[in-house]
Amino acid sequence: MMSELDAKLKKYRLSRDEYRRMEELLGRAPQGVEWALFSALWSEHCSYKSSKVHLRKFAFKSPRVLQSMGENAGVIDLGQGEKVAFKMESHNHPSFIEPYQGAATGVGGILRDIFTMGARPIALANYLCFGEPSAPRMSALVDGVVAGIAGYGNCVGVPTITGQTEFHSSYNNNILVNALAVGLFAGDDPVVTSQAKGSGNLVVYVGAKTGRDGVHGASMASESFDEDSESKRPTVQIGDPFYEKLLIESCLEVMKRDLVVAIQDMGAAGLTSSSFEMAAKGGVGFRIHLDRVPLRDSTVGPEEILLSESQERMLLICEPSKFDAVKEVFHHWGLDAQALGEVWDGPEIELYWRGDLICKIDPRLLTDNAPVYERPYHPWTPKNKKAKLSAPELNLPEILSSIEGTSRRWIYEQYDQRVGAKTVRDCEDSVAVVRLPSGRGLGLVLGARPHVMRVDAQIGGYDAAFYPALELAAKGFQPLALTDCLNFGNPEKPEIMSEFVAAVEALAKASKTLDAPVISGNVSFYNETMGQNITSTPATGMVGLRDEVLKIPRSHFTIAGDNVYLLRLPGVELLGDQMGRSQGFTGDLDVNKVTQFIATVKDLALTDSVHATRVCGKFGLAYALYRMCTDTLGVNVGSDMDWTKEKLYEVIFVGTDALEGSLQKAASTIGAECLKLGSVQEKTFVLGKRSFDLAQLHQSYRNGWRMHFGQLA
Amino acid sequence: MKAKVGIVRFLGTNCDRDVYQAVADIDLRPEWLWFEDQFDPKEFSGFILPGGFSYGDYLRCGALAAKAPVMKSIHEAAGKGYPVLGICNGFQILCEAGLLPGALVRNEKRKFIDRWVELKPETQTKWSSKARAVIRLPIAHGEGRYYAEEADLQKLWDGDQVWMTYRENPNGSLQNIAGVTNKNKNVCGLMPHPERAMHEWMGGSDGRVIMESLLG
Amino acid sequence: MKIGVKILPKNEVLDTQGRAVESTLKAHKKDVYQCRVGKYVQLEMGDLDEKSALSKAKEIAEFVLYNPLIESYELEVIKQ
Amino acid sequence: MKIGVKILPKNEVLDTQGRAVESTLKAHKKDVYQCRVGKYVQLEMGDLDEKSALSKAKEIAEFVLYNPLIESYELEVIKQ
Ligand SMILES: Nc1ncnc2c1ncn2[C@@H]1O[C@H](COP(=O)(O)OP(=O)(O)O)[C@@H](O)[C@H]1O
Ligand SMILES: [Mg+2]
Repeated sequence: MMSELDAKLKKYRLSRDEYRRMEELLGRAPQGVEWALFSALWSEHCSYKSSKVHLRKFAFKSPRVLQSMGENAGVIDLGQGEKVAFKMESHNHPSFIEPYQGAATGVGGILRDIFTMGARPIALANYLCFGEPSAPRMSALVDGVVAGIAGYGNCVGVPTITGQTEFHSSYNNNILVNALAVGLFAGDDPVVTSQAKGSGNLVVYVGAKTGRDGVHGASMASESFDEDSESKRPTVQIGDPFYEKLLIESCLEVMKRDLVVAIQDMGAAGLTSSSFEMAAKGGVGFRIHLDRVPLRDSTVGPEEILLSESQERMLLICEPSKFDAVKEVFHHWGLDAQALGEVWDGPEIELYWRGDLICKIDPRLLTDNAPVYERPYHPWTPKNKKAKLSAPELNLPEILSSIEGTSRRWIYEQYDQRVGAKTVRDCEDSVAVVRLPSGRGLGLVLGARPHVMRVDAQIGGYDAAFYPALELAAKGFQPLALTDCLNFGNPEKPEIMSEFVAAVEALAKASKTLDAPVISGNVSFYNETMGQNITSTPATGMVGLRDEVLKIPRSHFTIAGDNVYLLRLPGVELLGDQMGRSQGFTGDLDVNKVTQFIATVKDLALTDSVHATRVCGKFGLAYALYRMCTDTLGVNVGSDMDWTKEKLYEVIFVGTDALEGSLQKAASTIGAECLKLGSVQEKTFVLGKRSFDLAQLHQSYRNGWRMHFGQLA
Repeated sequence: MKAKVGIVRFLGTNCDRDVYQAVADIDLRPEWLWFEDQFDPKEFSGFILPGGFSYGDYLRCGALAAKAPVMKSIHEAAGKGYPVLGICNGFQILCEAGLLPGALVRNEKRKFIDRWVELKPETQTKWSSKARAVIRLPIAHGEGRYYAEEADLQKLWDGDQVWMTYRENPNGSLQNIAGVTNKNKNVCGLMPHPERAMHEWMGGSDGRVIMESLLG
Repeated sequence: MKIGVKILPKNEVLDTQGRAVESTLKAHKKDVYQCRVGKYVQLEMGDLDEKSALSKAKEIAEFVLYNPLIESYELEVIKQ
Repeated sequence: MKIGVKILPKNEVLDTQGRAVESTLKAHKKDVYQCRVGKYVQLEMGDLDEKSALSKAKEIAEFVLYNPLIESYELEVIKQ
């Protein structure tokens, strides 16, 4: 008897405590499809049960925020009648199993989160962490993931304008694929939510037919990989970007014409999560006839219908009088709309199968009453803080051809970066920019640097907000808001949970001092394979705003003879473990000082005398200077410097003589250092006493990828 | 009254809005043409088939779109000498529909390529009355490698039907061909995207050379 | 009645995929003389006899499935 | 000896291309019950007997030609 229960709990990935809670809430034992419902909605993936108590720390009020956590995506007001929605989401496990489809459906999913709000998707970005190039399957994973992102994004017609790609052995058996999408509301486009309302309104299914795809996907994503993950594989979900394009156009049209009351995509846990969340948010009930769900395969049963993660499907609520108009819009775009049932006062959801009521349950039991865990953790104590760091030898060609340092062109050349005709700065630049209808620029940068996270999870958490904010500031953008995708290992292990809490609290504090709220996000736990956890990776995406787009400083040298300056904030010095170096940091990070530094950099970047800027990052100053070189222009730096350590934070400014005065003045006001490094010169790369052949450096940087991934290039 | 320019939308076309905007930017009147409809060419001064994955590029790029009802009217307009331009996927559709010679097949390196390229206009057409010696435009395609049988290629050159060539071949196109035209030079196909190069902030404005040819 | 349509690129200039497979196979010492990569389309025609199924499939293939400039095709009857 | 490898998306897996081709055929009144679109690979194996050619083709198919998560394949001997 007991073992039968245990078998059931195992199948549905629920714990004994959770079972007791189910019994308590229901006042009886769960039965029939209820098991599947609890399994899906109480999974870590859907319920955020291990992270919820900490995610609350992100909350603070900002008048700019129109929608925040809890909706499909956050929305901020940009003024002048413009609003943007954005969000980032992980698709790590599916991408490891089937890299092309896993990455492609990750892009499809995040786009649906955006247009379901009523925003037209205008940009995509992706944050990728791979293992060492020599690790098993790695080159096929890289190839498949990039092709999948390209295949979906290019076809659906949303440009991929920036990204970040990291490599480290901790991702050898658990890669990260995080996709971010930005959507624009122009003019009087309404912001539509997923809150169901109105007894008698119809519950309508639109988009692709349902198959067995990804059944139990949500609870799978909430589990560590082990050796028999292989045999638990559900049917692989296939993404169809062509279908998604039709969905985008038709959904935006019904929202714009005010034909729908609420709408939500069927993401993880498919019809279950969309219907239960929509009903719970609206405090209403639904009557749903599962046999009315359009099927790809007539043998799919009610439980599978509830859990299927077939792609490109949406659920919407509309008034009966508008249903014909809704159907007509979808039909115009080659799609079908099918009424599944209706809204009633509830509060229960009633599920019918061929006329029989098979389940009647209050949706809030599954959503609002999901378990919440305070997983054990320790207060943060730095492990890698040193009294002094010794600078490693500068071996620039080696750095440039290393997998960490080499060019990412092979990746982003496969992405359409310009469809939509709004792209001002593309993947080549450190800040991507799209032009808004008002003529202003919207900047987008990804953050979180795994090598900093490995040094210290707290500094890494601060950095996940400060680094992208500084990159935006260096191009004259005001940082506005953040989204995040918190990729961590097994939260049941206190050392992982401690890193999680440290990073989240640091990120929350940085976001608060920057006045750039976290408005949406996603948590991906259990990135653990056979006992090995990934580097804790709180990926972020940050948007910023600028008044015009013609004078944005370049990221490379533009004119021979320009002066090259360094603006540096004293504080933390850091060495990452890239290329086998030992890691550590010195100093303390003063959140207020960094915020002030960022504000100052932004003001400076707006002055006409600035031609180019770059934030120094991985590998320190020498690498950053190299990255500013073009085929013809390099730099001559007069004296020897600390070339290899990273400083949090420093920015290279390039411009005319007039720049020097303003830099000096700003530096002394905020207690920063301003150094004149040298000047831009043709075909030169001189760092103090060393002189490099620029053409050879370019070769190292450009051929590095092929060295590591010969068969791909 | 401004002249109307017909912009053809198939299911899945994704550069439609960009071309619409580009036409509006040069102060002409863009008008949608839906793939299921037919139209009277007399009301228009020209037609554009935008780029971007009609029918997901499934089966063969442009193959499914080439069969759509709207193509009957495009055939008619082409026959009557109206300017017809196919950009990227639009070029593929015109080839599949038999309005332009040749075919566009998978890039030599089998990957999608997004990059700015330099083009050399080889002849004047209805779509390049003001063309310069070299123009810079972005490409974004996975199947943009121009192919025709050798004898047909020779005929193209002899008949002055090679419209644009790449200065540096990005995709393995035979004889660097980036765009071709029909015998009458009113129907043109081009792999690069002029609508993505209409303003300095886009990184260049050479696309105007092509769009503005509609102004006569 | 099911009909299979086998479509192959006409000449080797066009078959970049085939060439790529060839060189992967070579790198792994699984050489073949030649590899050509094309498309396979399976049409489920319902209750037709073999002859009408083939003729309808031919019509469909020539209507849209292959491009005579760059491809050739062959039909086959699929026995269950 | 030539071997053909016919690769199709598995039955339970969504076939995006097949779906689009099906609806185009329908729009042109050339309906079929179902259309699946996959790949066709022709391997020219040289001087092997049928049995060894098939077994080598099988090895190649499983090594690089098809993705077992989403596709199934079948071999055929091609008679000249
Ligand atoms: N996965 C990716 N997708 C798109 N662009 C990417 C991706 N990874 C890296 N890039 C682009 O490559 C460029 C170089 O990346 P990186 O080495 O991180 O330098 P940077 O310091 O400029 O960000 C960046 O401009 C980034 O936008
Ligand atoms: Mg970066």
